[in-house]
Amino acid sequence: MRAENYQQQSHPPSNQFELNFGPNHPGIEGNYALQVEVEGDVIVKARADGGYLHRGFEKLMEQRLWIQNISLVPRICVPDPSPMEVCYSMAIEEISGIEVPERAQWIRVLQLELSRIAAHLFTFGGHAATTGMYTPMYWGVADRDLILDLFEEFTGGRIYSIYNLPGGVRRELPDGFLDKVSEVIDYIESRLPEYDNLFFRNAVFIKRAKGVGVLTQEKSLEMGVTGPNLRATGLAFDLRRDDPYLVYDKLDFEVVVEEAGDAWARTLVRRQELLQSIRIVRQVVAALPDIGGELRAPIPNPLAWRVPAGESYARVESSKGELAYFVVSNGGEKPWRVHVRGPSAMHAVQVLEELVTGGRVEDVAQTMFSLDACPPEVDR
Amino acid sequence: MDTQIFTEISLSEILVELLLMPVIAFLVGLVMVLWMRKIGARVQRRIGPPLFQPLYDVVKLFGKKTQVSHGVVHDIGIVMAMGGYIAAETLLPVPGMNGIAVYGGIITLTYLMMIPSLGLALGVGQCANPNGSIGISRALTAMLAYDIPFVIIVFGVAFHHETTNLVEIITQQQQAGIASWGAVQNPLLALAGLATLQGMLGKQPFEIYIAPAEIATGPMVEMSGKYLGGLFVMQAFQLYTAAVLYVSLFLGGGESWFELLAKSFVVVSIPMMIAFVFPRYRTEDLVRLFWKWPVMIGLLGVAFVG
Amino acid sequence: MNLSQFEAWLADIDHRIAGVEVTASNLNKRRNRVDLPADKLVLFLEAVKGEASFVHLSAISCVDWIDDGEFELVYHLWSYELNQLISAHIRVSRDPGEYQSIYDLYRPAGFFERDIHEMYGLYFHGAPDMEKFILTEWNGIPPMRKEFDSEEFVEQNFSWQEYNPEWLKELVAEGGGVVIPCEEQRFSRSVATDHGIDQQHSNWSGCDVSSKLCRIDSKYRGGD
Amino acid sequence: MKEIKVENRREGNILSRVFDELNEFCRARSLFILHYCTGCGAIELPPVMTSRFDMERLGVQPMVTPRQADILLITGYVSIKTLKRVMLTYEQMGSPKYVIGICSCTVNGGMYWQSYATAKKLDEYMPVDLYIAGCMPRPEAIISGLRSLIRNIELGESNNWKKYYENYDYYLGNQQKLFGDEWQTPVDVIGEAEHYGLVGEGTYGEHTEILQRVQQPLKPLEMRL
Repeated sequence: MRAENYQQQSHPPSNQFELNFGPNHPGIEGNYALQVEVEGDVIVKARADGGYLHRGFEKLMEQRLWIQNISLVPRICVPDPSPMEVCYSMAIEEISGIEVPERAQWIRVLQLELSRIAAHLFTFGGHAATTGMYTPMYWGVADRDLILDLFEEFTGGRIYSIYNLPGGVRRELPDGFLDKVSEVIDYIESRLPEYDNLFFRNAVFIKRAKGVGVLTQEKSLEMGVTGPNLRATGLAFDLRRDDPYLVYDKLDFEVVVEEAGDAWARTLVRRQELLQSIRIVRQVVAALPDIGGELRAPIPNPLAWRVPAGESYARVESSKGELAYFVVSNGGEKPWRVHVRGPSAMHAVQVLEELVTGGRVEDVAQTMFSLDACPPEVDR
Repeated sequence: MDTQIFTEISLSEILVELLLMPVIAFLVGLVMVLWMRKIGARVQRRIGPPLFQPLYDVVKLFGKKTQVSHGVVHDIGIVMAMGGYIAAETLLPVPGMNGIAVYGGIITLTYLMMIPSLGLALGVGQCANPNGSIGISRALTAMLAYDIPFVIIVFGVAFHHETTNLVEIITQQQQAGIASWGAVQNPLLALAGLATLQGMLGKQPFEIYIAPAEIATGPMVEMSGKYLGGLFVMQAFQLYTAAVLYVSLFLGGGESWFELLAKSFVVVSIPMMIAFVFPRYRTEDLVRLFWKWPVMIGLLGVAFVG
Repeated sequence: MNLSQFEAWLADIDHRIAGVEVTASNLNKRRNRVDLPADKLVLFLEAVKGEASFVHLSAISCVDWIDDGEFELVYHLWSYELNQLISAHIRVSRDPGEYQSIYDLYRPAGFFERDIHEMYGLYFHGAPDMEKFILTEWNGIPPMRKEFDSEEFVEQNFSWQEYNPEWLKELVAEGGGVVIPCEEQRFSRSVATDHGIDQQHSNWSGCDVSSKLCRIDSKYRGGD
Repeated sequence: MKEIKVENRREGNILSRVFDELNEFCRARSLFILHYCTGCGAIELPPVMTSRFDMERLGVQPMVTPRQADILLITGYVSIKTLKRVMLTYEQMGSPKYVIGICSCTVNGGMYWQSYATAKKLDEYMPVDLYIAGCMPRPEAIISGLRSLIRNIELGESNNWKKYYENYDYYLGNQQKLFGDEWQTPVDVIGEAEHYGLVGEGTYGEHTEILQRVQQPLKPLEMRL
């Protein structure tokens, strides 16, 4: 054989093989894939593979009217859809200079926080299920359903509420709704000790979660991690407090911080944020009856509305992290460009790849769920 | 007494028993599967499956049209997994039927109970699915982990009763009521036995080799149709075998079927109640745990065996 | 650096880096807009990261200004110390469609640049990974470019479910039902031209809308 | 209850007919759902599965790999990238298998009808047994959908999986249109159809010819030590 025809064949060692986590895999959140190379039990290389949930949202939004897109945006993050429509509305309001009436702002806060509680309850269940404990998932999803019932009552949709308009909210709260909210909130709070006993004080779970997927504060700043994952590394940063939108600056709540930065710390942050959200909802429920006024600022005929030319960057703290909409208008009937900065775009791709590498096969799913990655945000 | 047992049984009776014992074991095992799923449902605050669900599952799986086989060894593996337990049933004395228990004894039974795991390893190895390979290597590691305390316990019990004959062990326990039960005589061994039972059934926190979220149910990943049905049958046998063996070793077996079944269901409830409120350990934690506590307790128990 | 120092720093930046222009600044709303020539971006980012503590790259957005033949790249930067946002706008020519990566300054850029590359076809030199991520099964032109008509693609490649039950046929025969041919559906259909935004505007001005709505209405009423 | 059609039952002696009845009875009551969240409708599946609606009451439970599953739930839109994987999964499932299209997007593209990235009519690529429309359908709707599937199976009316074998050429043609002519899956559908006696008029055709031309035989996995 001539030298130039010789092709070197590399044989990886026999204990090294490829493993596909996803897209059809119970250890993956949603429809997402992670191709890992495993050496024994240790992962030497990981590569995220997205796009399974790609619908071309940004293209679709350029083809539809400003108002039509309100029903489109919640679909970008399914477990926590409310921040999407609020954020999109905020971006339009900023461009067109609409002042949102105060009552609408309080109602939006109520919606956002209920959605956050629902999303966190969902995440616990998923995280517990990746370590083999299914009971928290069964409990969490069932309790989350009570909040979905609330959503159904006041917005009409269980998951996708489509309740916001640029300029305010669509409808007044139903009669006696606030009492129901407090009832559900009280119930969920009374359930928390049971979750603690089952899940957060479970010795086996603590043993599994501690030290898994450690993000240092330095690294998370470098890689653009936001939200609960950033707070779990010891940096007290919350858009609700530090870049306040709506009426969050009038509300009393704490920014929860944990130091360790591992899966356990991230879960603990979410657990405590649940309490903070309950606290905020209580304040809103107490304050809402005294706040009167309009539900929405007057906007032009939405079917022929030309939002003035301009751009804005609206940010909201969703349950996953910093959610941002960059909206550009050229004065037309349809948005010229809407860029969705999903929080998971950061921690579900680069961060996940990095955290998983060097870890163990059994911790892949746990790492992903503890980061609370939401693939549709990545794919859009 | 020994000679009496040997002489009284005719060949035809033995043949009937050999046929009947696995069938009964299978049916009781199915009820145990249902029991397990019902307990899980109650813990998770829901209703759970209907009464005949395990039977529906098995019949449906065997009735699937396409049966994807990955080769002869794959077939043999499943047969071994089921056959190991079927053979084990004939060595487990139940009220009115001793099968061939008097000839086999507890040592043979211990060996037979390892065969299913080995059979599974053979069958899964043929599938060439990395998830399955990881799963089966974990399963074998787990087997290694719980078999050491298991052997110690078996040794301790045999030492206590001075025989390896299960029929003899049961008869000795039944002679003086509860006071002569293994659980009263050797509480430490019984305790270690409970931990081993959990591992043997592969329930959380020792569920590492199934682990749906990690390796997509490990050994079962490539099983379809009758292969999965075989594994469902195996699970029913497994629950029955483990529970009845525990009852025979520590709770005096059963003088009547009612007694035996009542005891077995109580025994099998314990690991199930634990299973639904715990996550799973990692492999190395599992091995460490099994070689530490059950082994230590078991050895202590052996030391106190009088 | 505190807020007043930042204000001074921002006022001074156009003297230090030629071409940088602070076009809008609202410290109370925490939004600042900066326009700069494309070749000064890295210089500006280094300054803004090193001197003014803007360590968080929130996003890189790409806007396709097809009529100008340019891509606008917007770098959104956030400072955890000042709680201020800077949006740095640059324009890159659409034609060769290439620019340089800022991955070595901001690691999140890796994701955004990869995304922009597959959605717009704008290549970033020096980026660690320009492979496809989302559109691995896509062979056409980058879909987010304005000249790509998504609807035309859909019409060519997919077919629609027929739904024409008997009761609907009867209704239509009587003159009822809402029958709007696809090309007349106003709110979703964009007129297919090269990039026919203008035509779209002229076609669908306000008065046109009402007349069309009326027509649909009359069709409704026809059924009674 | 509807009368059970006789021609649906396999002919033969009484014993085999009784056996078939039993088989169908059990099959209707034990359905394993493939745990694959293809789209956003999947968010309503956890409530269906868990404590509040508890689909285990119907004998339906999630399974993690296609080999073990009977039902393929397409929960919402399928992007083209997902559709490829869905096809692979569908072909790996053991028959009889059932496909349920949840959400409006599986019927006609739903609100993503303009999107370049999602497939519009699921029925073109695989035979669908049941649609549950809605965006997204409530858990109650999913449960009632499952119930009607159960009824159909019991009556022997849900035999759409046979269509895939009998009209393989049609389905393959649509797949090739979307994925290109090089498209092939590791499952030898024609071989299976021949083996199980399900060859129909539409099994062979121009598209299967293309497939046979471009198909590269699967190699056995390399064993390394």
